Amino acid sequence: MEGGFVSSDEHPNGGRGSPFAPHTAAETTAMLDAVGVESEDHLFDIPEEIEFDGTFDIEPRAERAIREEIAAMLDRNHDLVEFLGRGHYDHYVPSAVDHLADRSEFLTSYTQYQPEVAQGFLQALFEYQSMLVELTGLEVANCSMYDAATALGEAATLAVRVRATSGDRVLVPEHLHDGRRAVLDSYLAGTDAGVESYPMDDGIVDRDALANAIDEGCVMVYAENPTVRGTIEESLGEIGDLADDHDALFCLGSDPVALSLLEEPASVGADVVVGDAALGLGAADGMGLGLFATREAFLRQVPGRLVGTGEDSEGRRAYTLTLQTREQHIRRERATSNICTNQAWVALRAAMHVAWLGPDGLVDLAKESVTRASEIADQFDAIDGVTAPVHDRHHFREVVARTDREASAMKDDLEAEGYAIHAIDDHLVQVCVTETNADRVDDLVAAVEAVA
Amino acid sequence: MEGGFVSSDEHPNGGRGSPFAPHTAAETTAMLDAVGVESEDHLFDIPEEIEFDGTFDIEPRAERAIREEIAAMLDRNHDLVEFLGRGHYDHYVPSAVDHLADRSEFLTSYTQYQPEVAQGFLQALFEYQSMLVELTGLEVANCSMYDAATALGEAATLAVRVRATSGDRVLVPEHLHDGRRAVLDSYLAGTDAGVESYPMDDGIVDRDALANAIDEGCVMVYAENPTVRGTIEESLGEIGDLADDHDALFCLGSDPVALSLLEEPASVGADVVVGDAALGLGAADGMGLGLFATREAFLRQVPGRLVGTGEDSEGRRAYTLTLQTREQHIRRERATSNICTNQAWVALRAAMHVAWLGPDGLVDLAKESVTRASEIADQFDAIDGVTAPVHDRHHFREVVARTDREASAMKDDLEAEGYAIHAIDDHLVQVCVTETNADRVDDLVAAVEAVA
Amino acid sequence: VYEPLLVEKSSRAVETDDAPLPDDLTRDGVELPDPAEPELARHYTRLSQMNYGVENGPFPLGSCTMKYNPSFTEDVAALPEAATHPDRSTDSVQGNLELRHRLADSLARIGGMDAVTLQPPAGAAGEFTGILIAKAYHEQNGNDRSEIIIPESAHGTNFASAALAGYEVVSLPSADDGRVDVDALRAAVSDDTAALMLTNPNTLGLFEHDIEEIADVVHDAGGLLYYDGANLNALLGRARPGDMGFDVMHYNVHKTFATPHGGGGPGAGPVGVVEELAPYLPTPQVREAVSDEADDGEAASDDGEVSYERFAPEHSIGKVHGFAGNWLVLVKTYAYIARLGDPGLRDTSAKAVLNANYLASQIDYDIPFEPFHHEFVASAGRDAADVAKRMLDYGVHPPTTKWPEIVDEALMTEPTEAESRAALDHLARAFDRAAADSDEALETAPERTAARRIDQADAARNPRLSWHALDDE
Amino acid sequence: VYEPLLVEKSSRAVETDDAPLPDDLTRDGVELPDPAEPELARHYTRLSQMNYGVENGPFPLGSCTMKYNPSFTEDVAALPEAATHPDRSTDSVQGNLELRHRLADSLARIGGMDAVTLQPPAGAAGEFTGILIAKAYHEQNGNDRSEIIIPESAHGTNFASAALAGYEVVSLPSADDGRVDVDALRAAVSDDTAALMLTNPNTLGLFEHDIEEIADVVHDAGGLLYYDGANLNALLGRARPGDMGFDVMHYNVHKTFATPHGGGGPGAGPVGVVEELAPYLPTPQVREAVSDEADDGEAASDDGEVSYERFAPEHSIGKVHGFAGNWLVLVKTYAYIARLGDPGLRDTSAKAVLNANYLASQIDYDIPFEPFHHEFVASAGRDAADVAKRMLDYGVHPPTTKWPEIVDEALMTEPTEAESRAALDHLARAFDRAAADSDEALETAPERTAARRIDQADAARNPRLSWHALDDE
Repeated sequence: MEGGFVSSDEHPNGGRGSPFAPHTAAETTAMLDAVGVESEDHLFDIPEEIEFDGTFDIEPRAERAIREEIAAMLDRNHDLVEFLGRGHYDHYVPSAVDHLADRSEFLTSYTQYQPEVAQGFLQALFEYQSMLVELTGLEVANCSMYDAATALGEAATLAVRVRATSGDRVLVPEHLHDGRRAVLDSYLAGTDAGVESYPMDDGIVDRDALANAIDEGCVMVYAENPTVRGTIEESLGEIGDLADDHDALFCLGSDPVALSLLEEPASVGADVVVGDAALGLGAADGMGLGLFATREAFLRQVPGRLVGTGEDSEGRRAYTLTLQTREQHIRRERATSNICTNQAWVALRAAMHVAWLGPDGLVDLAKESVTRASEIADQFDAIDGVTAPVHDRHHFREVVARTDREASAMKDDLEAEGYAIHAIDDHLVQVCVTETNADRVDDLVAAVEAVA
Repeated sequence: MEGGFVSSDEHPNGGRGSPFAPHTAAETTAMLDAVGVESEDHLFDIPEEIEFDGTFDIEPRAERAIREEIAAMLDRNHDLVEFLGRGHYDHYVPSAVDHLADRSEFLTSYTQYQPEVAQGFLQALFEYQSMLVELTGLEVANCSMYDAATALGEAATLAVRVRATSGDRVLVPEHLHDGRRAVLDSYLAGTDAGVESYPMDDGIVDRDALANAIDEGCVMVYAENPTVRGTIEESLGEIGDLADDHDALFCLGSDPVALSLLEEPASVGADVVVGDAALGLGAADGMGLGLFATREAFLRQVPGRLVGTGEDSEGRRAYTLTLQTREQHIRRERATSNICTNQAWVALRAAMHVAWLGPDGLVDLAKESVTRASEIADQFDAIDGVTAPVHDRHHFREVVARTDREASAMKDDLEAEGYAIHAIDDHLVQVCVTETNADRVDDLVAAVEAVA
Repeated sequence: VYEPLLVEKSSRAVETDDAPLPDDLTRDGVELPDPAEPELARHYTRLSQMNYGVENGPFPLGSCTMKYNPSFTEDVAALPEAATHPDRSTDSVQGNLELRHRLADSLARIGGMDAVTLQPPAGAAGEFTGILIAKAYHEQNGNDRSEIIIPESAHGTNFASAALAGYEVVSLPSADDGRVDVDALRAAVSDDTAALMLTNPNTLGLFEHDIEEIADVVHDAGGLLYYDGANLNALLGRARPGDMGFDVMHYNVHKTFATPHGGGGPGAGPVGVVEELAPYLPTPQVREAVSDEADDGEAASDDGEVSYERFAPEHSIGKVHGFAGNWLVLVKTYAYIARLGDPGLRDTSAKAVLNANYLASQIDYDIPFEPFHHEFVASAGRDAADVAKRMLDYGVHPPTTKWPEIVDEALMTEPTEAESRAALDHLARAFDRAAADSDEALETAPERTAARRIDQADAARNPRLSWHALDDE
Repeated sequence: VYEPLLVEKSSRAVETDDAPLPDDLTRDGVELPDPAEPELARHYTRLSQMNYGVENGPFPLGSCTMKYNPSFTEDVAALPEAATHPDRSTDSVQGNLELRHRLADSLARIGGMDAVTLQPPAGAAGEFTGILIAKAYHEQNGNDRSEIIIPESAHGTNFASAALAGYEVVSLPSADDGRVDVDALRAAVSDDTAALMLTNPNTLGLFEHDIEEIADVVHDAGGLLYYDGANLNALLGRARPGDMGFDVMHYNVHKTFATPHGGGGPGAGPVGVVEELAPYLPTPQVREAVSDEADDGEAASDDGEVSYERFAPEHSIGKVHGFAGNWLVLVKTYAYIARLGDPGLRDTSAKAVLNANYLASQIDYDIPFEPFHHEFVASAGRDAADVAKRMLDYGVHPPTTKWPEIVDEALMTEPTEAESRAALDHLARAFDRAAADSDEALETAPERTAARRIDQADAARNPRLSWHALDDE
């Protein structure tokens, strides 16, 4: 212990400049002495001309003040009940997921380059991969991409690589989320391949049109189940066959909840499955978790991290990042992807959430996603001036309705009443129901009745 | 892995009755087989006549529903800015305290009867004790009582024990929180001692009156610094001398923030220090943390848990509960107290909070408590119809004001404006300012101006 | 594993001479640890790594009911709306009062009681409260009674609480079957008997099947029957103290209702009473308010919600806590009970009892008393404390040791419903491995823990209770 | 320490035949782990115990900036008001947009840039974004350029990102002093040069003091200068990429701004650009909205608050994330920057550089390149991976190993500002003890970790990537 009292004003915050740098003034002096310089400034080797001597005009604030500031800022968001989906879904996050994932050993750890002190996270990611293997029926799942859109982009570049000599087109459905389409374009910007849409038939893939569109120049056919409009595809096997017949990869977009109930991708010939795996996260302004699974045949073309099992020197099962020669830090410009930082912690949360639900809970959630979509369609259809569902298909979690009024005006009116829905065309709205807003559906329906 | 699919409706929740009992139906069956009974019911040895075959009418709800239910219930609380103190103080709890104390190794552990696997909590409690030893100047602090009131009760029973042959009265100040007085009465209900008040002189102890009241029948004199009205005592040393002269214990009430700045209890002759140590907790509807420190002379009369250092079999410093022969689980009816479950986790939080503040932060908080009380008194005094402070004393954190209007009516009017204050007499109000409401003082003052 | 004391890592002495107060009202200064937040975080993270909690493995401490603590109950207790001051007006904290009222109502149903106070901050505080209620009741009825009867196998707090309330304790030996000796009880009761305090199932896990007769004996002597709720987990939904004849009881919400033990607290010890004793409960109580507007006398606010009010019971004993008890713990209790509901509560006792019986069937120890419910007391056959220390090496927390004394070298074992079969098998292996270990292995255990065996006798002989005491060495 | 797989603890196969869908649209069933919550909690608690995070001790991974992650930033990101859907109307998420706008503004100031996009979800995504911007810029200006120049010591992502964007990579060898060889650069640039990607300080911790000349060379050739922000922590408040001549840069908020690494992510890689490149940023961007009502053209809503709107930049490259990036990470970034402010940011670089220099002064290793800033690359003199494994036994996380290759058996060491002197001394002892250990001790290390040395080559030869693969064995 240091002796003698000092005035508390003499060294506010113990002489610290940053609350997160532990150095007291005395320690700093001692360390500078050890290094042999007079001040920290002498340690910087920056030419004078480019030294920064201005200010950012950023006032430091106390922790409590920042919490209030951000809370006040976010309070400017209107308190709306959201019936929004289209690729970003709000499922209830169990408290256990929050508490366990927040353990600092997980939250503040790094990519597992030293597996001997990262067995916990590696095992959790291995379990995440395994869950996706079970859900997709494919042999390989990586341990995360950024989101569904970038996973789709990675699938397309994989397709271009493995089909490099034979094509230049990626076929995507007419009904596709704008963001996914735009990101796909970005990921193909460095290749010779382009993206083309094929038509839908009442909300699902128009097989005939797809058959017309596909040819040997096609490297990948993408379809979704459920689609961005919530419809459930009815001919996945045929789409898979069509792709296979033309030596194109069949990439299917889905998510873990849907995968637990709908047709297994492997059984309909999917070569790659992508999508949003973000269970355990809730609504997060678009932050997600990219699911990426594929056939073993493409193992060495997989983008991103893979965790595998091995043995330690005592012969016990151990986990490690594997097949790293695919990755940027080793293969550099010949890597399968540029991805480095990924969404590992979100994958951890997703795995926790799936485990918390268990198979019953997950499948029940999927079944409810079907019944809820069907029920809200019925309720909407009973409203004067509204017809639902627009597509005479089975639906998952969300559904499109036709409105006599202009859709965007109705959306605005509903927003004034406290509800957020999608307006996706002049007279089309879309609504999504999960366990987080199911108890407000009747309120929404009443509000729609009032504004329809 | 179990083979074959079962319908997800067949065993909802995996056949579990409680979500927190892990047994699947199959496991339950296997375990019953191992025990050799047909069903759990057969394991109960309850006479038929008193078997319960009714229902509690408590519906099980899902986690998410309960969170909504409780949030909705608590939303019935009005959103008031509280300027309330009088023994329960709202200090800002740093986020690090929440996150670290919530680690399940701390939160879900038991009293440290197996010290070899409880070194962490024991060390934290040892550090808590040490902080109180530093702040009180006394040699011994226990590792928690329930709250300030029960700590005061325990101090009185200690006084009765150590002065058993010589007296039957405990003297307490006229200005004393009702709850503390009532609990003191309860704790003395099993003894021959009673409680008497001595008068105050303009908010602090009336030394002459106390000198008159005290005699050899007095086992303990209690005073507070600051008092329940926020005044700072000016003659603690004399009170200590008075008590000492009459062979009575001097018990001082305070709290860690005040202790960091005001006179050190040991130096004014305090034999016991009690009070509310609940840093790290915030406003909690009266939940607190009882501080209890005393002189080494009374070590074997201390109520509650004590952590000490010792050595393990390898000679390393180790921590353990100690002097347990004082306690109920060993000494039974001759124990120094009946306390078993205490407030250990709150003590952990308080220690974390003190460490987070550091000596500068703690002393600064104390200094601000003086200036804030002084400032709000000045602002109140400037209001027509309000005089403050009522007591011409230095104040700590809170202050009493006189109102021309009836105090309770003014309090009600302020509540309608969104502010909570104390009305402590017909024309006396009391307000308390900490870092959590300091930025709303001007608003309060404006509101008071409007209703005064 | 070793972590220096905070004060050994960084410490600063700060003067107070620039305080806005006269010098004679302030101290000179204080010296305290001064870690930056990164150091603070590592300090407590490391300490946590040297601590065993329910999420680390089995924790079969008899009578302690170390069950799983669901984290969502922490979330509701952390709601900012719950952070209110106790002196708030009744109108402005209707949410708190509603929760309190509903919780008290649920507890009353579960215990078969007519009224409940939530004020006692722990089980022992509940005992003290209950005994003060009995005392006030007798005094109100002009009975000056001086004795409390307690079975010798009861929890130590029973004795201490009775003594704190000023009673003489009459200790009642157990019958050969480990239960209350009714004849001995008959001999013990008298006009001086204020109450009998009883745990049921008792600390051996045995149900006192003569409970109705016991109640008659005590009641006939004019005494009251106090139920120690420490073992209530065994009976949830299957038998209620109120139906057995108990007049007053406490609930240990940190046992039965899964609020976390927090390394020794906070808990809460609500007390339930029969109607006759309700006027003696601590103040304030919460009740539904009779609306001025409603003709039918029903409590309802303008928006149709019931409103609540605080009141002082007619013959209230006063207070046992400065404010209104451990509020945040009560919020967690409410959430837990809501999660389980009737079926979950009933499954809890079923699985708690099944787990104890299954575990007992899997270990090779003598268990002299049966049929037990949620806990059993095995005899270690050798030093129970040594066996317990050795179990630490096998990755589990050991049972409560050397108590109750009716069993030689007792290992009082309560696995709770939260253990899976696999966890119980793991625990059973730890029991049996320790039993098979040599005396030397036992005496030198534990060897795989953060600290090796600690000499507690020496620590007590030379108490060093603060870092200042270490400094002086 | 060993924890079975979830699926080994409990697993259930569930049919879907009662689904509200035709059979041909559903699968037969799924088999997944089925733990109850107590088991789940123990599983992940045990896994966490087998994992090393920043709160467990020093974590001096070079170029990774493993600094302390303040927990209050988690709290603000967890505010329920932050949990919005990305398709919400502009009017209804003014709070989100304000935070985004303010954060972008702060980042622009810190980097000396004119406009910032928050969309890239990671550093590599930022690189890709930046290169796409460069590409779009050149195309818009009619320049068909095919090459990106990258120093050979650069991060691997630079190469991969350039390739993903369709560029050929020209690798630039280092000069003898470890910095860019300006003559070699002069020789490398041409009409085909789209950009030079550069880290400064570079991966050896050396400041590229010829940066202005380097910028001139690239600019004169018509190329752009890209700044890899991985090492920005070294320069906070002391030098800004924009002032050095960089045209486009990314920020690694999970490095420089302390958002937690999360075992590999999520991070965020905002990209800053000079004014000329602002029209190429991804869509949407956020800007202050010009109020219809305000005469002065200033953005203000009715209540005097500025309002914000989304817009698509004129020549936007489109999107690099399906929505608007890793929002919750951005909230944490905002909170961290607000906590530090100007003085904290400047102290951060001071202490980061001091710590690296102090640590280097305390260890007995050859450090060929100086003067370094926030990180140094020591030469292990023997197998750097072995030395690293041995350091694990001494309770610290080792540095990045065997890279950059310019140093023989490199130990790339970045302690960050968050380490105290005591922690650095601890780390230094681990360095020196490992250096003093025998070859055998190194080769068999680690011996005190949850797993012993893992044979990664074997794991890669026989990939088993799911529990299904283990089943098949």
